[in-house]
Amino acid sequence: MNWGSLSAFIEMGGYGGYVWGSFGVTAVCFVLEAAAVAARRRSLLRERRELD
Amino acid sequence: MIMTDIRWFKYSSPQTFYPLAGTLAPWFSAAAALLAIAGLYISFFMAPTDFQQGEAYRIIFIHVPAAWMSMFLYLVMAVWAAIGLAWNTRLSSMMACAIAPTGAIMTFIALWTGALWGKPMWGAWWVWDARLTSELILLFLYLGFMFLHAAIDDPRRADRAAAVIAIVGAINVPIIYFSVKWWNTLHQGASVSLMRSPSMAATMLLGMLVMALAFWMYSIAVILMRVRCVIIERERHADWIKAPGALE
Amino acid sequence: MLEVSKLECARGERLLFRDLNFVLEAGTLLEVRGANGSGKTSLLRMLCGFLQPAAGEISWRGKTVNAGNEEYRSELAYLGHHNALKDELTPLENLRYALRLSGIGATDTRLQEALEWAGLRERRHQSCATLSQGQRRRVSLARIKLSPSRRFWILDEPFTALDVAAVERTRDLVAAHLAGGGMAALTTHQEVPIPAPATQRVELSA
Amino acid sequence: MLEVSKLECARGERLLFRDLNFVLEAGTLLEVRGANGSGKTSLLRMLCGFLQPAAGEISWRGKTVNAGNEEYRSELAYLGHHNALKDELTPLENLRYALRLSGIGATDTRLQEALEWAGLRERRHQSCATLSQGQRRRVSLARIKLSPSRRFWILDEPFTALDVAAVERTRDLVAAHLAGGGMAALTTHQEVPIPAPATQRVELSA
Amino acid sequence: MSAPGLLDSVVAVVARDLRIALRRRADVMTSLIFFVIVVSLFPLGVGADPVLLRTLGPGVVWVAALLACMLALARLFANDYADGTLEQMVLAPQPLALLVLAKTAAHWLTTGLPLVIVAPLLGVQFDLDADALLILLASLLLGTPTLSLIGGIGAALTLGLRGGGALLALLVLPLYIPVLIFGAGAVEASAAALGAGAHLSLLAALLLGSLVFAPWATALALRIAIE
Amino acid sequence: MSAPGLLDSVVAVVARDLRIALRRRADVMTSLIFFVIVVSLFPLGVGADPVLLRTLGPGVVWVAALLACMLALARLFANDYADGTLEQMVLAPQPLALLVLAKTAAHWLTTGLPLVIVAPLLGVQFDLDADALLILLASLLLGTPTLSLIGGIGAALTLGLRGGGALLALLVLPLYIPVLIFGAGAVEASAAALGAGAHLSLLAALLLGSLVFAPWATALALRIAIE
Ligand code: HEM
Ligand SMILES: Nc1ncnc2c1ncn2[C@@H]1O[C@H](COP(=O)(O)OP(=O)(O)OP(=O)(O)O)[C@@H](O)[C@H]1O
Ligand SMILES: Nc1ncnc2c1ncn2[C@@H]1O[C@H](COP(=O)(O)OP(=O)(O)OP(=O)(O)O)[C@@H](O)[C@H]1O
Ligand SMILES: [Mg+2]
Ligand SMILES: [Mg+2]
Repeated sequence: MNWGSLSAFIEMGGYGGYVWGSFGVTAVCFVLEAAAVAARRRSLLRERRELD
Repeated sequence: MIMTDIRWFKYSSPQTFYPLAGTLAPWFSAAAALLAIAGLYISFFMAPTDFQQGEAYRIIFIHVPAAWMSMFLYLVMAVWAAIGLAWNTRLSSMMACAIAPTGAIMTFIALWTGALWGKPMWGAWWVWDARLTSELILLFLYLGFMFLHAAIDDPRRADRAAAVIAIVGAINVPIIYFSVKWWNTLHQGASVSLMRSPSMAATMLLGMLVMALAFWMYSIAVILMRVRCVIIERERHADWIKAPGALE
Repeated sequence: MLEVSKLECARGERLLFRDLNFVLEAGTLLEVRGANGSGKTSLLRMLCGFLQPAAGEISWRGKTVNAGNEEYRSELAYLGHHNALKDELTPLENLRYALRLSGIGATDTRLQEALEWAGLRERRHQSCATLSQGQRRRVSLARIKLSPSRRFWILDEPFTALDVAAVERTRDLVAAHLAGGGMAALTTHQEVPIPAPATQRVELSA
Repeated sequence: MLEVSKLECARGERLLFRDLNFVLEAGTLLEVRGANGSGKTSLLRMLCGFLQPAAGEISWRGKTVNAGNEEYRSELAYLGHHNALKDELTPLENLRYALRLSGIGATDTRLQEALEWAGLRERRHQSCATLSQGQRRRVSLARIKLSPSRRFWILDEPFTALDVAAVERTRDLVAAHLAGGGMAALTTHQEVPIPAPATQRVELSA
Repeated sequence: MSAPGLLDSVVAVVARDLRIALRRRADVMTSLIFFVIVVSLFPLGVGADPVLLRTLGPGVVWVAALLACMLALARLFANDYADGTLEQMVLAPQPLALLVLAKTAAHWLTTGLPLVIVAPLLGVQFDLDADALLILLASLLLGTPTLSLIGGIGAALTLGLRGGGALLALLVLPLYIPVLIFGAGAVEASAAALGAGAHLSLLAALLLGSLVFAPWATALALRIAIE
Repeated sequence: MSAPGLLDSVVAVVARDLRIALRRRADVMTSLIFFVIVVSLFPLGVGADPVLLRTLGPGVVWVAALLACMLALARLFANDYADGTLEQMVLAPQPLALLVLAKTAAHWLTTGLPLVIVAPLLGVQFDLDADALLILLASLLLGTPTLSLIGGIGAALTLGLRGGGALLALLVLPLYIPVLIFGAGAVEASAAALGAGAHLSLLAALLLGSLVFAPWATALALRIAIE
């Protein structure tokens, strides 16, 4: 265990902005990408239902 | 994807691949989630602090997998596109189409995390070194593929045109890499070297590998999901897709 | 000579025609008819090899028509919606280069004759950009006239923009080609009966 | 209403016509005839004000036709060799923007009706780039159809690329406009007799 | 023509052009990416020395913005000319200069504005500091509309000339030079702690001048082009 | 098809394109003048410090040459495509890749070669010495044909796409980077007394590679474009 406290974990030894900026943006990218694909699928299915 | 018997042909039709992708995607998603949790645990709680870089080096656990994926996905995309061009197989072109956005995102992540790493390490968000420059150009190649595809209305024609640029790009990536490397070393020495103690190398490598696997699984899952969308869009008027329940 | 079997054409998501079959022999005129948007141009472009059939086959002397079939291309003359003229060049130069490009030799006298036929003798040194719609079409037709060695003529709406006299001359040109054992595929919306040893009609209805 | 006097047209170094005089009143059809290159398109473009006459004058309600004459332009509808369609937009959008641009109001229902008239109801959401030659011409004609408030229609070869049914519909459209007191100037090489309260013919011979 | 009809026509022109741009989103993006690529080419051409690059930064970004604007100009009227919509625009009862202004506005929104927005990101690649980035942003915001307006004249003049692209460059680039000088100058002045105010107000003056003058000249050129 | 017929077709293509270029001399000139203006703009953007300019010289000349080549690319097939001559070329019994090579050659003669010829003049503006100028000339002579060849692929792929100019840039510029690096690198290496031999032979290798590969890819792209 590397971290004494939550704040130490968040601070990352002074590099918090960089580390969380990286991990955060990566997570956001993945979530957005997955959401975009899901939305695309939903709209296709909706279009399909309207066709029927 | 290596299947030597006739089933290979069977799954190369969108109609049979569609349900297969639907079955596989959840498994890959679950694997991605599990591996990501494990990888994050290793990255933050097992790997010790680097004595030179402090905590900033933890960026490596996403930077390197993203960089690997970005290059590997380009290659896979180019191969699918080439197969589509040569044998006129619909599914392979659809695969290429589905891979491109994920590849571009991986490239973006590699660039972004690299920049966030570079600021504390080198004091600059960006330097013009071989690896960085060729990664940037890789992003342009991905965008070129996607925009060319988007600019052509007829999907079959778009597939074939985009395949040409994917192949040409694939040939050029190594050329670009070596040219930039050579160019750079003529000006200045390599400014990056990650110092690390041998004891931490093992955990670090493990963390990187687990995270890389997680990225792999994620990519496969999202690509399978996307290719399902592409199949629906392209095969909209095919009989099989109009059948009730075909889209499940 | 030209065999078309089970031809199917899809543009975008629309099926234009399917299961089209015909055979063209020497002296046959193929008249493609149909309303606007029924796929006439698409069919002719398939015959040229520009467009991939969605299904079915086109073969010439038993060999499939595709990018590799250079023999077929050397027996083909095509007039499309576009006139294939360079605005910067004069009618004379345009004809000369077009024929050399497709490997048809023609002396300057023959070029002049063809332009005379097209009623453009006076304009042969004027740049094509300044010609009227109909005059431009005539230059293109002069190119076709100079390609009698090409067995198979593919003409997409050859009569557009032509005045009455020019339409008649063009009709006679095609008739003569057919009488000499040539073949032609042609679309038009105008009623211009072309005498031919044999005529085959394809009606497209989208 | 439209008075043309002593009109002279020169393109390059060639004099196409000179001393052309005519007057158009409500209900009159102007039929411009002539061989290819005789100057029909040039005459119509002069009537639009695009081209400066080499000599002579064109006036509308007593005022000279030129760049400053906005009143004239607000009574004009023009169909040229080009269809004035944006490839990226659908027929419906093209019509909508074209009419708003020229200040003609039209409800969506009226737009739909016009497309129905053009036989393009099914294609109203397909981008214009994918339409056939004749279909594109029809969209343009639908725009003219929606401009009955424009007194003077200038139509350069409206029938090109149209199939027989569409030619008839277009003829009826022009006839109705004339019967309603409109005016039209028209060129064509096809023999399409248009019933009109009064017809004026201009024969050009270069 | 009544005032509402006039406004409606202008709105219709802007709306149509924006919709076309939206439909060809790749178009808008590509002009942006061209900008990014050209900026990135320079370090590859001149070497990667960070100190050198810092001095070059503003100049390179401005030159690239200028080239990107110029490239996009070809699209301003060329398509309208080729497909005949330009003739319809000239025939519209509204004053042509006003419609031209509407088209130029739409053009700037789809090509100039995106450049302005990404420029700071590129400035970072050249290691510019926050102040310099801000001035860069301001100078581009004032300068790029001028580029679109002036460029319109050149675009109209070269209509219908085959290979007009290069001719366009020739006509337009000399007119762009003042914008370039004041634009890049503003950033350099602020870097040298001289204050960019004077440069920026000159840019604003250029913008005002071209707003008044350019649409009128462009309209004239368009009338000549369709003759 | 007999060999003489084949040669005649190739000659006809080259002769026709040269004649068109001759008739539109302004075109050829403008791509050249674009080159000159961009190179001259640069000092305006970055300031006139002579030492700085000397280091920048080769890079700027090369970047400008690359942009000029790229701008001219749009002309390579676009007109042929629009007026239907391209279809006739595809229909010709000769191998399409060969005709493409002929067109590319004509294009280089009318756009690349003039650049190469004036480049030394511009180098002088940047105070390059005689040796460096010579290497600059050699590198451009070896590099610009590669630009035309590779560019042809992009030009063919973007045919008929609205707003193709920027898309073309996006596709082609990344592929140009090795040429730029070796080209500018050659001059810099010779300035640093390192010898430009290696760079020049790499440029030659790129040229050979693209001579073999590019016409074939371009022909493929053209067939796709006219579909
Ligand atoms: C925007 C900036 C950056 C980009 C685009 C970038 C790109 C890349 C790429 C493409 C790779 C994979 C190369 C390979 O596997 O051979 C990579 C790996 C790596 N990068 Fe970065 N990088 C950036 C910044 C940084 C920084 C600032 C550091 C550290 C100070 C760094 C450290 C590493 C390390 C340690 C590897 C793994 C090397 C290996 O496994 O061989 N990177 N990066
Ligand atoms: N710059 C020029 N120099 C010489 N002649 C020119 C020039 N521009 C146009 N012409 C001539 O002017 C005439 C153009 O006429 P126009 O386009 O009005 O013909 P048209 O009657 O509409 O013909 P069509 O029936 O073919 O459409 C042509 O004969 C053309 O050769
Ligand atoms: N991408 C596409 N998506 C949908 N439909 C398309 C697409 N491309 C072409 N089409 C349709 O295909 C048909 C094209 O047919 P083609 O141009 O061959 O018609 P044609 O018979 O030559 O008509 P015309 O008499 O008007 O010249 C049109 O109906 C058009 O709407
Ligand atoms: Mg047709
Ligand atoms: Mg005419």
